[in-house]
Amino acid sequence: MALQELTYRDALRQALIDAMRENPDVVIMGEEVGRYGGAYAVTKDLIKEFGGERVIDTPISEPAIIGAAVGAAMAGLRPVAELMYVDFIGMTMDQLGNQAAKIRYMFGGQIGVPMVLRTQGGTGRSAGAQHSQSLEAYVMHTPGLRLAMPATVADAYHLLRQALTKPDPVVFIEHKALYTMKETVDLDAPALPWGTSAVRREGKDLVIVTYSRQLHYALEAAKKLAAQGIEATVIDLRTLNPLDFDPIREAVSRIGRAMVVSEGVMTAGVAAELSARITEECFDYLEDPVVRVAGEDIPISVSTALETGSVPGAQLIYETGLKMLGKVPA
Amino acid sequence: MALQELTYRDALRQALIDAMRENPDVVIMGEEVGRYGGAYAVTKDLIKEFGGERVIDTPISEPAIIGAAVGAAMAGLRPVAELMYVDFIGMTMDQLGNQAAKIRYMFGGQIGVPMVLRTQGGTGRSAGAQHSQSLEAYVMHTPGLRLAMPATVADAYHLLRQALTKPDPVVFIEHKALYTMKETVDLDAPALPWGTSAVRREGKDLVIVTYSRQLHYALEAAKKLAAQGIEATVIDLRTLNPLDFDPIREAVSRIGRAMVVSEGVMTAGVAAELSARITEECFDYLEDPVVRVAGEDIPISVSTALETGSVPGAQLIYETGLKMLGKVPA
Amino acid sequence: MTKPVAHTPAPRPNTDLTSHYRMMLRIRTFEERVGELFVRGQSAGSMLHLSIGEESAAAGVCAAMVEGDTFTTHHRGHGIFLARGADPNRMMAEIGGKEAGYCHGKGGSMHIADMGLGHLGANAIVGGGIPAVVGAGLAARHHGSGKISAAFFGDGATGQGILYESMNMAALWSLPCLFVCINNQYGMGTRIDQATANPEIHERARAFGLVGERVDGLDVEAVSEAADRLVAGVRQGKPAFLMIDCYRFYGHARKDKSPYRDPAEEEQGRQKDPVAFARAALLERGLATEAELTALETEVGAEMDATIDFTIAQKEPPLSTMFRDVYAPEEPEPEPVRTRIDRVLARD
Amino acid sequence: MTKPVAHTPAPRPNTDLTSHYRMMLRIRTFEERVGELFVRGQSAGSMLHLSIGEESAAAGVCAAMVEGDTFTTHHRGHGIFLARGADPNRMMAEIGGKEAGYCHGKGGSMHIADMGLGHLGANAIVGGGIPAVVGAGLAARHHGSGKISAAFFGDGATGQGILYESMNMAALWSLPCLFVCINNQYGMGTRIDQATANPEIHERARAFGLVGERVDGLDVEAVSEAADRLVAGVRQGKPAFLMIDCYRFYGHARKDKSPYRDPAEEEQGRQKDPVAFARAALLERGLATEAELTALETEVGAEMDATIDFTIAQKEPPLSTMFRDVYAPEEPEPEPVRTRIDRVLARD
Ligand SMILES: Cc1ncc(C[n+]2csc(CCOP(=O)(O)OP(=O)(O)O)c2C)c(N)n1
Ligand SMILES: Cc1ncc(C[n+]2csc(CCOP(=O)(O)OP(=O)(O)O)c2C)c(N)n1
Ligand SMILES: [Mg+2]
Ligand SMILES: [Mg+2]
Repeated sequence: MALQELTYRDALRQALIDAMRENPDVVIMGEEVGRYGGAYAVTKDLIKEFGGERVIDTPISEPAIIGAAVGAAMAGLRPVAELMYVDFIGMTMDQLGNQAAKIRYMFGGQIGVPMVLRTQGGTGRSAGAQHSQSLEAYVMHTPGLRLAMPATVADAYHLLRQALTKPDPVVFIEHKALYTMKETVDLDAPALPWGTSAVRREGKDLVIVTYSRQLHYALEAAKKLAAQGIEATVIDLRTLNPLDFDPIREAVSRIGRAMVVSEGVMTAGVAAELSARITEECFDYLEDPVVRVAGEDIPISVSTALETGSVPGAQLIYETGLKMLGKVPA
Repeated sequence: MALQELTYRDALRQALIDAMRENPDVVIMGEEVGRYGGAYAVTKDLIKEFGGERVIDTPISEPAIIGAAVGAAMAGLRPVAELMYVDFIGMTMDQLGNQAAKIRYMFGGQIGVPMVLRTQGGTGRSAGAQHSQSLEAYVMHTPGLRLAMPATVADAYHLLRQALTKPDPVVFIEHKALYTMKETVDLDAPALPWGTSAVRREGKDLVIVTYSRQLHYALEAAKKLAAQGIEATVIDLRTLNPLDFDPIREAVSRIGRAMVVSEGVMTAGVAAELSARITEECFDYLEDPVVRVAGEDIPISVSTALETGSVPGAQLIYETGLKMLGKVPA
Repeated sequence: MTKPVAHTPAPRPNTDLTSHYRMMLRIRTFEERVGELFVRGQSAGSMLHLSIGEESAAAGVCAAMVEGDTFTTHHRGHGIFLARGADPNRMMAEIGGKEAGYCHGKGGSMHIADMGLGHLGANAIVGGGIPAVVGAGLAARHHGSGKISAAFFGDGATGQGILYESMNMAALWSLPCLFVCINNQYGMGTRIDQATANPEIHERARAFGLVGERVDGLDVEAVSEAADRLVAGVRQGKPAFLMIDCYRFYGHARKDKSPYRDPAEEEQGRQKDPVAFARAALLERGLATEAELTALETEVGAEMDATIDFTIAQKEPPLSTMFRDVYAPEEPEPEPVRTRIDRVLARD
Repeated sequence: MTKPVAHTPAPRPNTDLTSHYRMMLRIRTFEERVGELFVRGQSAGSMLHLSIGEESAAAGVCAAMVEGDTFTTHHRGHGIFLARGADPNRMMAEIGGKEAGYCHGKGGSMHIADMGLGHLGANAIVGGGIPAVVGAGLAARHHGSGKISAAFFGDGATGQGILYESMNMAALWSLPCLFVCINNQYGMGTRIDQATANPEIHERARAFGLVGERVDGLDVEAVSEAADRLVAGVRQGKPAFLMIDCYRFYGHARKDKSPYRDPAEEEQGRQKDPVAFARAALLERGLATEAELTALETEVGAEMDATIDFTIAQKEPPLSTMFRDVYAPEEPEPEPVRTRIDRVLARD
């Protein structure tokens, strides 16, 4: 109903609050989620309203945090496990990939693992090689795990709310550079359904498929491209599993040119999947090969110059768009 | 010099023996590598020749095994850490992806981590969802890690020998269904260089790009296709990082049709990378989109029927080849 | 629903040894039949881990648990599941990879589970099932159910850091969690003293703030008494760790002949037979006659024979079930590779 | 090369307190300058973790180590590295993300390392650097070098299972490994008693078969004495764990104002100041005059002031270095995305 200015962070926080008020089985567990209020302040003061039994500060034990969330979900809670940085997923991939993802299947459908793993990734804080990664490809490559990556304030709210109703484990990856982004939203307005992508801009010359922070770079690039007479359609995936492919197929088949943009490293990453898929489904309509704009195949440096240089940004997307349409960047 | 019949297992074992005799700093560490001789008997009796200080039985502590190997490599040893099943890589991805892979870079080139992580993966033993996976995509998506996946007996030997001379961490993934495979080889004959793929069959109609066990299915399928008048070129990647792309570009550009085959699950897997890359580099020569033949996007069952059905085999490759050339499978 | 548990460990009535013996005999006989299923080529694979020699751990601890309590097991968990009330037919069918099994042939021996009996799952990852009981303990506390959650695992799992992370959490939050280490002396071919400098694992639990005890698995009554005592505390939020010493009678899995073990040690290890020990005690104390015990053996033999016939008669799951249960039933199934290929190639 | 270490902990000569004080003062001053670098917007990011309040751990333990010994640290490792001989200019430049830094601006505060000084690396993963010392210990044993390897980490890292896996291995194999837990009472905002039911962490080490001790970090001489004693054992293959109690004077990282801490507690915690304690002892024992100490402070202040000027004068690493050192120098660098895009689009 009411339009309001909200940050991405506060939208996430509101989603947690609303879900917890609605469902007493929702509990949050993770490092510093309670008294500290979350490393990125998403759970700030939640412990005051919901208490320490529902906003559970854990020891620094990522594997067991995820494993405990799995057991809690099986035993009737609706846990939101927080992994402070997606970079730490490496020590949890057994509990996540071998347990959470496979339990329903291995046990012949007897039970699911309705948990949400909230985490954040990406560059932007000069945080170095172990705190700046975009590791969503590991998750996307693991059947059984849903994967949501909100780019907008409204999605931060709605995707998290929806994730908390899903019967299967959802990995929910925020972007550290978006927490302070503000948008004017009406959270009571009808939400896009779970598992659908969104066309964020319509244009006839080029399709850009992306998600998370790169959406904003893509939109910025699209604006600059428009100034050069190139109109781009920009699709925001919102969830990577389920992957809503129909709008992509439709747009690329009509337009004939596609760029996929991901902050994760290029090789064997999300951009590869999108590129392969688009080629498979739209081959006869493609004027050019699908172009991947993705993170360099290197670790991230703490040096800000190198950090920024390691991942796509508006300029690279813009230049690539120009080149795809046969124009030479100035 | 001498031709001999050798199994894949014995070739691996011989590679370890020869490397250990040559370099006293080579040590093996892992679960059951010593007294037991390895879960798949690759290290059988090595402890007798080299002793327990060089063939080190560890507790069941995968994260620390990999972490200790990292430290050992930095401190002057040449460790071969064994991970009994690649399925357990999930608990080691922090030590592997955040430490081993990034140390050279983060430390500004001061030191590398010359370790080999030997493991095995794949289906074929009715071992269920947590002992049958093909998780090489996680490794391929992690810059800094080399990745070798031998399909032949000669490669089992040579790639492992070469891996043990490389300055950077090498993940070496064997296939559990190949251990008993025999071939006649001359290990003294010149080896293919590290980082090169091999054209295992030449044909003018279709290029099949694959690696590890699926090579054998691809060759079997190619034989059946030949009986139908379709001649396939079959390329064995041998190493996925480095990825030797030139022969693929050359063959696909000439032939115009490519199928990529991987046992790993399809979505965001190795097949996606290969498909995207081929499309990028050979777009104008492609008659058809690159076709991905890969593992289903599901966990592996213990039921043998379901297990076999979950991954590609000669029949699926054959049928796909027929369809690509416009023929209908019988 | 919460059956109250006596807090003072009263001497167990004589009948208990009888029921423990019966359960242990059923476990042993079941495991022998698993071996037979393998020999007859009817098992799904050879990754079958028999709990022969460890029956007292299953029978003794599980008797202290009540309906609604939950548990996870390791890969050697047949006996534990039986002792919590499993149907041996559905178990054997699962071990055979058949549709009639507990998990419709998808899980097999190492992934058997039954939510109805509180079995949150066996695990093929050493240590993989341990943290789940922390979560189940949190749920029990949250819902005030009075239920406990028990993790069963082997001595080998004490090498896994996640055990300590889990015990630390359970102690910190005073959760109703029981950690049961079935010390059969070996993790595959590695003897416990080859895996740690101090095999007194219960001391570690104490250092983390849990109750930690060690008991000889030869005597099921001793196991049972310890479990009763610890479970009573666990139910009140005093998490505990129990290490039960026994001996793995046979190889690690079906194909392993344990060449790494000294035959003399094996000989001696097999003397530590909780089933034989209980049987002798029953006779000695006059709780059963030789004839009664023989009759029981015949009865149990017949029950377990039937599991093989049942399993052989069952079907493999049809291929159509392959895409089922990756996600919840209301969600679309993953698209088969074959369908995708056909769509790509049939594009016009 | 192996400097022999006295096995009987002789009372340390008076000069030791002087040199410890000097080192602690250098550490504190350096850390203050790190804070200044941040305030001046010259640091690479805000992930700067100051070791103020913990200087005795660095000075005391590192003094027991000799050339050739190796070590890893956690994210709060500036002091430890200084105490092992680091050049503060190159450290500060690294913290500023500059090319002249120890890691050419790629690593920063949390990934500083120097092979020449045996620093196998700081780590931004809590617990991430611990197992490496097991490997370095294996290497030391293998080469008969007589060297030890020490892992420095915080109390928070005791939540990580890999610590126990690593200690178990070190004890099992009698490796020359030292595990140093700098207990500054907090892991970010979580006090140690909010992270474990039993904060006597050294008891855990004992349960794994290591020598385990706990010492008050207020008194650098006590730390130094304990470290000397433990290191002597470590060098002979008796791995040890040392927990050093201190207090984190300021926030977790540069931006954290510790609102979760009781000001009274902070007030009291900052009384536990190893630098002030040592200074007072020097005066009291007549080992230094006020004038001498003031002169020292001026000298150290100037030394550390220079690190800021040095850092500000340095360049960021050029973009061309971005692809360097992913792999060894003799290997080709990864192909830049831009080059690939151009090749794809410039196809004819
Ligand atoms: C994480 C992991 N590492 C290794 C293995 C291989 N493995 C299976 S069982 C086993 C030994 C386990 O020993 P223990 O925990 O004592 O159980 P037991 O087999 O004796 O019952 C090993 C190493 C595994 N399944 N999972
Ligand atoms: C694996 C991992 N989990 C969480 C974090 C986030 N984090 C950074 S420092 C820290 C607290 C560490 O506390 P402690 O080990 O006591 O070190 P201190 O900061 O007190 O020196 C946390 C939770 C991390 N960097 N790595
Ligand atoms: Mg065992
Ligand atoms: Mg701390």
